[in-house]
Amino acid sequence: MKKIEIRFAGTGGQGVILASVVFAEAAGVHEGWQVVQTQSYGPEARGGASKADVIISDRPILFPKCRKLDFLVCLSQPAVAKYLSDLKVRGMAITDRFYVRECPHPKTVCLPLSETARQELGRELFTNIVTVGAVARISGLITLESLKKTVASRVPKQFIDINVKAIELGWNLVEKTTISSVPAETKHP
Amino acid sequence: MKKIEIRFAGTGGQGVILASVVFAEAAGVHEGWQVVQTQSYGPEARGGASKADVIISDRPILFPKCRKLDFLVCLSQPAVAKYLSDLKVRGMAITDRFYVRECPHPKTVCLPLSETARQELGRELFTNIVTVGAVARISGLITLESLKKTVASRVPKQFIDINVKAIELGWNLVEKTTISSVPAETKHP
Amino acid sequence: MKQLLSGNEACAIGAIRAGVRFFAGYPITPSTEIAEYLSRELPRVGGTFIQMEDEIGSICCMNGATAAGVKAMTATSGPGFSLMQEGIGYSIMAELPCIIVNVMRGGPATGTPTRTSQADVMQARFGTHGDHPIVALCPWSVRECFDLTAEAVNISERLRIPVIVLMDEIVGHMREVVELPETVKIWRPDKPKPAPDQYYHYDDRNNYDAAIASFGEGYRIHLTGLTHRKDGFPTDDPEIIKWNLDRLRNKIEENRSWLWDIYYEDIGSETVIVCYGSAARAGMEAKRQFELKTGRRVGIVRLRMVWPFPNERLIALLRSARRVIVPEMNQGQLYREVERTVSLRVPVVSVQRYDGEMLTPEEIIASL
Amino acid sequence: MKQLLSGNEACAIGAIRAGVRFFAGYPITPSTEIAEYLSRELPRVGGTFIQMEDEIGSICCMNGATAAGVKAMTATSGPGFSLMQEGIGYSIMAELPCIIVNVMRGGPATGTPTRTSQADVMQARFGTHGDHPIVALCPWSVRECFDLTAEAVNISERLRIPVIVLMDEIVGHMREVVELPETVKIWRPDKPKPAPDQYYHYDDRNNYDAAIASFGEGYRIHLTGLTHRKDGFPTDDPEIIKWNLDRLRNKIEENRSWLWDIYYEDIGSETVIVCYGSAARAGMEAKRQFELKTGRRVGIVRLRMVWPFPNERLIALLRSARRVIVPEMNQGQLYREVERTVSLRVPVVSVQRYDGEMLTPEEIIASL
Amino acid sequence: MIEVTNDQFLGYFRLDERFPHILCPGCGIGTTMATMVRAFLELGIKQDELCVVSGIGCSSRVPGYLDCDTFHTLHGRALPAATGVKLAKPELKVVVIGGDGDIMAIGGNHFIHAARRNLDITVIVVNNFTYAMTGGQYSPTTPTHERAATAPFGNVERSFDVCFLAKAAGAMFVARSTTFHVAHLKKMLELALKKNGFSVVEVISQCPTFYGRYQGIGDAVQMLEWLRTRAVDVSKVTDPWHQKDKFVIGVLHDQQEIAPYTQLYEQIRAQSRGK
Amino acid sequence: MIEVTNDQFLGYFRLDERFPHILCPGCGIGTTMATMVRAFLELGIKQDELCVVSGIGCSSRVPGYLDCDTFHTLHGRALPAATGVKLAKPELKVVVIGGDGDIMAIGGNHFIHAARRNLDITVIVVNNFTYAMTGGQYSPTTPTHERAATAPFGNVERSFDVCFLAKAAGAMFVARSTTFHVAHLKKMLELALKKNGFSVVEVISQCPTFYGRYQGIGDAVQMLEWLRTRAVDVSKVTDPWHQKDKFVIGVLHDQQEIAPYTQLYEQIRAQSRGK
Amino acid sequence: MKKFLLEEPVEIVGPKGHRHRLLKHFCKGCRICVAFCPTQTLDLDERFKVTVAHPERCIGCRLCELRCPDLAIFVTPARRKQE
Amino acid sequence: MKKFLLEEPVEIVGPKGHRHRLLKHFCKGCRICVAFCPTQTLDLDERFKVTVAHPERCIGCRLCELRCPDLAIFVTPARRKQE
Ligand SMILES: Cc1ncc(C[n+]2csc(CCOP(=O)(O)OP(=O)(O)O)c2C)c(N)n1
Ligand SMILES: Cc1ncc(C[n+]2csc(CCOP(=O)(O)OP(=O)(O)O)c2C)c(N)n1
Ligand code: SF4
Ligand code: SF4
Ligand code: SF4
Ligand code: SF4
Ligand code: SF4
Ligand code: SF4
Ligand SMILES: [Mg+2]
Ligand SMILES: [Mg+2]
Repeated sequence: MKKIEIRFAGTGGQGVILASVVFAEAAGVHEGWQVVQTQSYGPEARGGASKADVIISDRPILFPKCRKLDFLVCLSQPAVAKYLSDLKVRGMAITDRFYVRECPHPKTVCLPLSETARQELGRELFTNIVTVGAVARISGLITLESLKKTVASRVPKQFIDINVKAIELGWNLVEKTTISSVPAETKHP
Repeated sequence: MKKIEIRFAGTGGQGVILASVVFAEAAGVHEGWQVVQTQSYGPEARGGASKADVIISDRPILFPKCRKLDFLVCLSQPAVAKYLSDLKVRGMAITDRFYVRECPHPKTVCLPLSETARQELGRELFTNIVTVGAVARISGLITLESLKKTVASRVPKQFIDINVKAIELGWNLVEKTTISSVPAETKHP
Repeated sequence: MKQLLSGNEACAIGAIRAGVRFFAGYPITPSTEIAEYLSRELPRVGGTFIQMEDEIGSICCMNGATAAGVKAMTATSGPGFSLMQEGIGYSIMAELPCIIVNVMRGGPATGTPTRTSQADVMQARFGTHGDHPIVALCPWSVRECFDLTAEAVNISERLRIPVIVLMDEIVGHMREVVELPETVKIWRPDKPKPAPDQYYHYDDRNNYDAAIASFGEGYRIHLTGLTHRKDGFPTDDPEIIKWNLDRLRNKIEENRSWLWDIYYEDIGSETVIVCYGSAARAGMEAKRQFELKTGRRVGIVRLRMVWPFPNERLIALLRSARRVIVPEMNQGQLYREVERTVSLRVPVVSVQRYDGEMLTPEEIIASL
Repeated sequence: MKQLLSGNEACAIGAIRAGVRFFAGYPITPSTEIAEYLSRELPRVGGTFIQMEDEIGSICCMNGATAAGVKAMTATSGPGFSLMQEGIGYSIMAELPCIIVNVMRGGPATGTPTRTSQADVMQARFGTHGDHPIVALCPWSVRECFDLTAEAVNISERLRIPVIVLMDEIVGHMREVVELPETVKIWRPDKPKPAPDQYYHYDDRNNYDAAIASFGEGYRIHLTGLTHRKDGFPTDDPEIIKWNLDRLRNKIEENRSWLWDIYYEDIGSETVIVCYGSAARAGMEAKRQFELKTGRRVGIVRLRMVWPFPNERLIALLRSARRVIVPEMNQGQLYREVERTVSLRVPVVSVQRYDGEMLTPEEIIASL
Repeated sequence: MIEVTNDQFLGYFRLDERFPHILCPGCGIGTTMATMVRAFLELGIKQDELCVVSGIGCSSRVPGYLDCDTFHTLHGRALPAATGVKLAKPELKVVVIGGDGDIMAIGGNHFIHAARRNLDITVIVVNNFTYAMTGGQYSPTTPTHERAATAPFGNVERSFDVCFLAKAAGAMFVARSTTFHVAHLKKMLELALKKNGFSVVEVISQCPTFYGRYQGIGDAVQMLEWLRTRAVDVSKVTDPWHQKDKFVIGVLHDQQEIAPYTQLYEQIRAQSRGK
Repeated sequence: MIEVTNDQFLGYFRLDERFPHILCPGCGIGTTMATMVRAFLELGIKQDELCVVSGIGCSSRVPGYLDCDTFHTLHGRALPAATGVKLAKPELKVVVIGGDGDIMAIGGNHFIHAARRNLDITVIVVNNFTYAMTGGQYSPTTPTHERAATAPFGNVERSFDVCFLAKAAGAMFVARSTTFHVAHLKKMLELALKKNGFSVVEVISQCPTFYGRYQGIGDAVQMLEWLRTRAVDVSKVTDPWHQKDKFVIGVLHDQQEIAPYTQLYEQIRAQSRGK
Repeated sequence: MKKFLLEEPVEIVGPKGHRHRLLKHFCKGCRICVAFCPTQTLDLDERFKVTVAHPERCIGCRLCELRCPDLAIFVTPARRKQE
Repeated sequence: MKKFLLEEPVEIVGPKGHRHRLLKHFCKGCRICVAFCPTQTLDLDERFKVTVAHPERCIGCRLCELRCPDLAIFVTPARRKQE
């Protein structure tokens, strides 16, 4: 049985829930995986911690919450503190270079996610979509094509191009070398 | 064990509840009987059927509703129709001469209660108090003194005189002969 | 002084004697006389009566007065009680001691406003959302309306909890001659409250039987309906949420034994009637008549407190019973609890009446 | 078409497919997405979405639309559900078929708005005053949110009763990939309704499975929340009151067997887990893990319908069980019912979690 | 032999067994009900095209006497219920009738929000200054200092001006009349019923049983006398809103019609399909 | 070294661990809260003589940050709760703060009734034209045609004029300001707090996260710009009530003080004992 | 239409042709019609039900009908009939 | 009074004597103070926190302080101190 648990974590307003939805939809609808996406957020619209979990499997998923993460994506420093303990020893942390100063985990990939959004797309708003592109490539679970299709079906027409661009930017942020550090479990279910 | 069940019945607005309260208070507070007073009325403030029960006993009263009436006081024709079946065969019906055209019960005392109120006191409003006076005397359970005391404690100062008058009028409506028709049960508990 | 009083009046008097100085309510049959009485008597003792725009306003206004340190109450009937459910949840969560009188009438919906019923018994326990503690008392006579309302005030203060007084149309409107004591025992905490800088509004030591700060005393307390920490501020921390809900649960769990308030007689008998409120009057009369007629004794267990349900106590009391009869003016509500509690050992029979009339002794005798 | 949908979205879609054309609601976490979805989709199918000033307005507005013959629904969470209780009683009394979705969150009071809970299960049964019938369904997956909402619509129409869909934050917000059928079975009465002059709105033959008149069809019907006669007009007559309440009771009594909706597996096992809603996902996972680890089978009984409680059926299903585990995200609410039903024969264990987090398989395994 | 008009008029009621109605002798609600039916007939509103909605109270008993679709809802909830009916079947004429308690106390919020939404219905507020059904407690329209069952020392609260509040909340048409001024009342009701939008008529009505008694005004006849002397026509005052001890009667607010709620929502439907 | 005023100012907040607060970047509620505290300090309202009451919503989160008695009640129920507090302890200064949803939607009835009763409290309505806490649905103050989470095709409803409604319901003092006009806002709050009776200040506030986004106005800075250009002082208009697309700011209604509720009730107490 | 009259109404036609129709069983004797009849045409009978004491006085203004809260009195003015 | 500052505030005194006190950990970088400072005195730093970019420009009007939604910036104008 193959089962991958991925958490997108950050601060309310960073759009981690949307990131997880796009990820799950691409994996589930376009790649044919079994997926469950869940989320948890504070009472606050913005400002509090926010996390969204995706489980991807080749069998029906019963328990929908992540327990032992294969991937932990952190877009804020507090998220690292809060969730690192949920990451498998051999799991991988993916962090934002700007917002996350440190991540005491052996397999950590630190990427300029928000910076890319800001610099290349002019608005930090797209950080989450850039992130999806990067994580998708790292995980090796989703093709670029599926991702683009998903994004195109999720956003209003006038925003399709920029979102697809964001996906590509994220995708391209990830070096070939990074991919090799995908946790073992992912490869050998 | 002595136990007398009395029902005051009429139309909403005729004040049968107040009649029963005055009766019960006189019997319970001033004469030392055990009493329970209950009532039942329709959703309507006025117009619907309205009844109030008083149980008088020399022992604690558990079940508070009348089951087999010793006295049924009817101030309206529908009340007769509705409640006559609850009257003991040897119980007594006391009816208002004006509002009750017929009462098919052997022991029926028909009194000009509302007429007395209207004619002697100028307002039909006092029918209920006149009634209390009459019923008290018929029942033989309460003295005129107790009744007067009760009424005086229940109504605003400026209305004491007229209410006491009403009591007396009711009391005097009852002929000595009427008293002899008190149901047997009352006398021999 | 001997007086002829209705249950509603006696309830209002009991409240005042037990220290209630605030009433917020909205008229509804058959509870209105409580409001009417208090509108006259509360200002006389320096208290406050306010008629709010509805029952939701009433319970929230009462909660406000309670938060400001005044013993407060409201009274209503079914429809209003339904409307108050969210506010009752707030009283529970913020731990505001207060009294909610529900003079039950026929339901559901507008139902039969002027007729009697005991059909809000389960609602009293489970009417508001979320897990929560509830205490509900059930008087059967005018005198008990006085006694149990006063008792309710004390329990609410001790447990920092809303207490429900479940009356019904019969008990509320019935008049009996009573002699009420001028003073009643009023519970006061043993220890004074800590100074503001050492004070936590939801301290582990003040879940019950403690002195509590209220608004205007310099404690700068924060009340919220959110799950909160011991200082009263909201939290999402699962551990503290659990602590918060356990705390509420423990109000009952740790006090059930002294809370339970049961009157019983002849429980050694083969058949025992378990009853409460005005139906107990029929139950008691049934016992009397049956014994007179047959010479056989019938046991009676009358619950003066229906919630928390006295399970262990009931098991003990019904140990030697061969048959348990539960007469109620509803479709068998508390019967469920009795069944849950003792059906393992003894068969339980539900005697129901729900046509707005009072249950009669005969109906009970028929199943004795 | 495969889609990634949340439970809330699937619920809304299920409603529309089953013929719901009216939604009146007031936003509240975690149910708001149902309203948001329907605000977009209902006008497209000629339906109506209205955001009312509060939940009381919402349920009463929904009742109005239902009375006018449109299939209608509302959605809310704990606090709003508490506020709706009086209105639910009206739906019951006037026999208005409608759907009330409660996406449960942490309570009591404002509680923990963004966390999950199953603590409104008892409230769903007893939240409104008076004796009353209730049907409540409990989906465990996105697909079931769709299916059971559609089912709820049909049941409500057949029984002329409000049906409650008890979801929770997990099920409502969780997204899964589903392929939803374009059409679902919609219940339609066999017989046409009698002509206006022969029509009684509460005829003995139309308590359920009947064609009912609504406003604007020339039947000149009268709806009231008062106890009423077969023509709908209020009455105080005890006999008719009883007839009225029996009628309501019979909606359930006479249909329980087809209503009950239970999924079960391996009930011959020694230990059986009785569960519902999202806790059943933990229950099922616990079963899987336990069996993998120990090789011993564990039975599972998953209640898709929690009310009416399937007592007789449960007794049958649990005949050979030696131990029953009831895992819930509350302080043991449905546990009470299971206990009441089967504790005579088999010990029942309550597994509880009420800190806003989802119950884990491990917690259940610990008591297997 | 019954003349046509009377026949039609009586045909609007459920005479078979619901009459005489349960209202007290001399209660103004009966007059209001009769006048309302006359207005329906005058405007040709057919029984099968009409739904009359109420909450709970003496005034709210009216629908139970009318032979058309009638909806006796919960206390205070006539307006949301009417909203549901109207939106579900916009072709129905929907009329709400209720008391000062039902519509202004517990139902106050629904009232102002329905006005804000410009729901195309007519609301008749029977203002008898008290909660009559429950025995004469003070209501949001009871004047300050007056006595009531829950105001034994006089009411400390101030009263709403129902009409002013209706206007402020957004009503299109607002008028006031009394049960003494029956012809005037009928005219006001007709104007309100004709308005395409949220219209309100406040009917000052006598409750001899409670309000009359608590205020010492007297019986129905004396109360009508009191209504007569207190009423002043809107044409005779400069400011219709702030009159003490007077009832300003007439059309107090009448604004140009705009598309009402159901019409706007129909546009939304069209728009939603266009997307 | 911290200067005295700042010290006092910060001392009014629960700074220990409750800050930074949970409101979004650039949210006007923070500005409203700070300005309110400045008004308290200006008027010498002591922390131990004050109770701030709210319901549920982003705006209703304010009490949780203040170091005084604070009462975070149920959604819509701040006013009845405040009524209870004020009547139980009339010596406390009671201030209610809440959003357009909390006070005008679910809490609308309590609002008009508290105004009618002339309860001596101050109500601050933070109007951001939306239910922000739940994600940007339309509220009773959202203008017609605007988009919201539950109005994907534009809002069909009309909006309340909060101030007009407050006046119609009986408020003694009614003013409006915005979070851009901070000095003005502070003055309005001070005037309201000084009024002995029911006083209302409507604060037009930016919610960049939802309202700003749904309306395409932009971020906090752009929203403040929008507030600046839309506001017009009451002195510059003839009719302060019916301005479209403008926020008329200033004192819109200020009537001569009469004895407020608590004072009148004290008289009732005296009278009741006299009997 | 459902049958709607349980008791026969009392019909009185005055000398001027104004026809009164009284549904006495509906009348609650409130006196409103009596008190406000401009011509003192009406009165209550010994059972407190409305009665046309002076048919000759009636001017057919119908105010009694319009004000009656109980649908107990109807007047068909003479001129109407002639139309 | 409870302790109320977790992090040391940043204090900057400009040449005209107007003293800025920044509670950077409260600042959410909303730019309100920056955009509406009449003299363009303020800016955000690389971590999007307020900073006094041009202390010399400040005229001590305190508008930044009054408008800040997060209690993150305080200004003590020079003249005030001299009083
Ligand atoms: C929720 C609820 N609360 C209270 C009541 C009791 N109640 C019935 S009618 C009424 C007031 C009626 O006043 P109003 O609307 O003015 O009608 P009136 O009887 O004066 O015509 C009240 C408080 C109720 N039925 N339901
Ligand atoms: C009874 C109830 N219904 C609904 C909600 C959900 N809810 C919380 S806040 C809110 C609206 C908040 O709007 P507003 O008062 O304008 O505050 P804002 O967030 O805009 O400042 C809603 C609908 C609730 N908590 N309780
Ligand atoms: S109580 Fe008053 S309002 Fe009600 S029916 Fe009687 S007179 Fe009319
Ligand atoms: S959602 Fe809007 S109102 Fe709420 S904190 Fe954010 S900006 Fe402020
Ligand atoms: S007004 Fe009507 S009810 Fe009153 S006395 Fe005249 S006919 Fe009878
Ligand atoms: S029609 Fe006019 S004049 Fe004739 S009885 Fe009636 S009120 Fe009097
Ligand atoms: S206004 Fe306040 S929060 Fe916003 S950038 Fe300036 S200092 Fe920071
Ligand atoms: S005090 Fe005035 S000039 Fe100085 S930085 Fe602040 S806003 Fe700019
Ligand atoms: Mg009224
Ligand atoms: Mg808002």
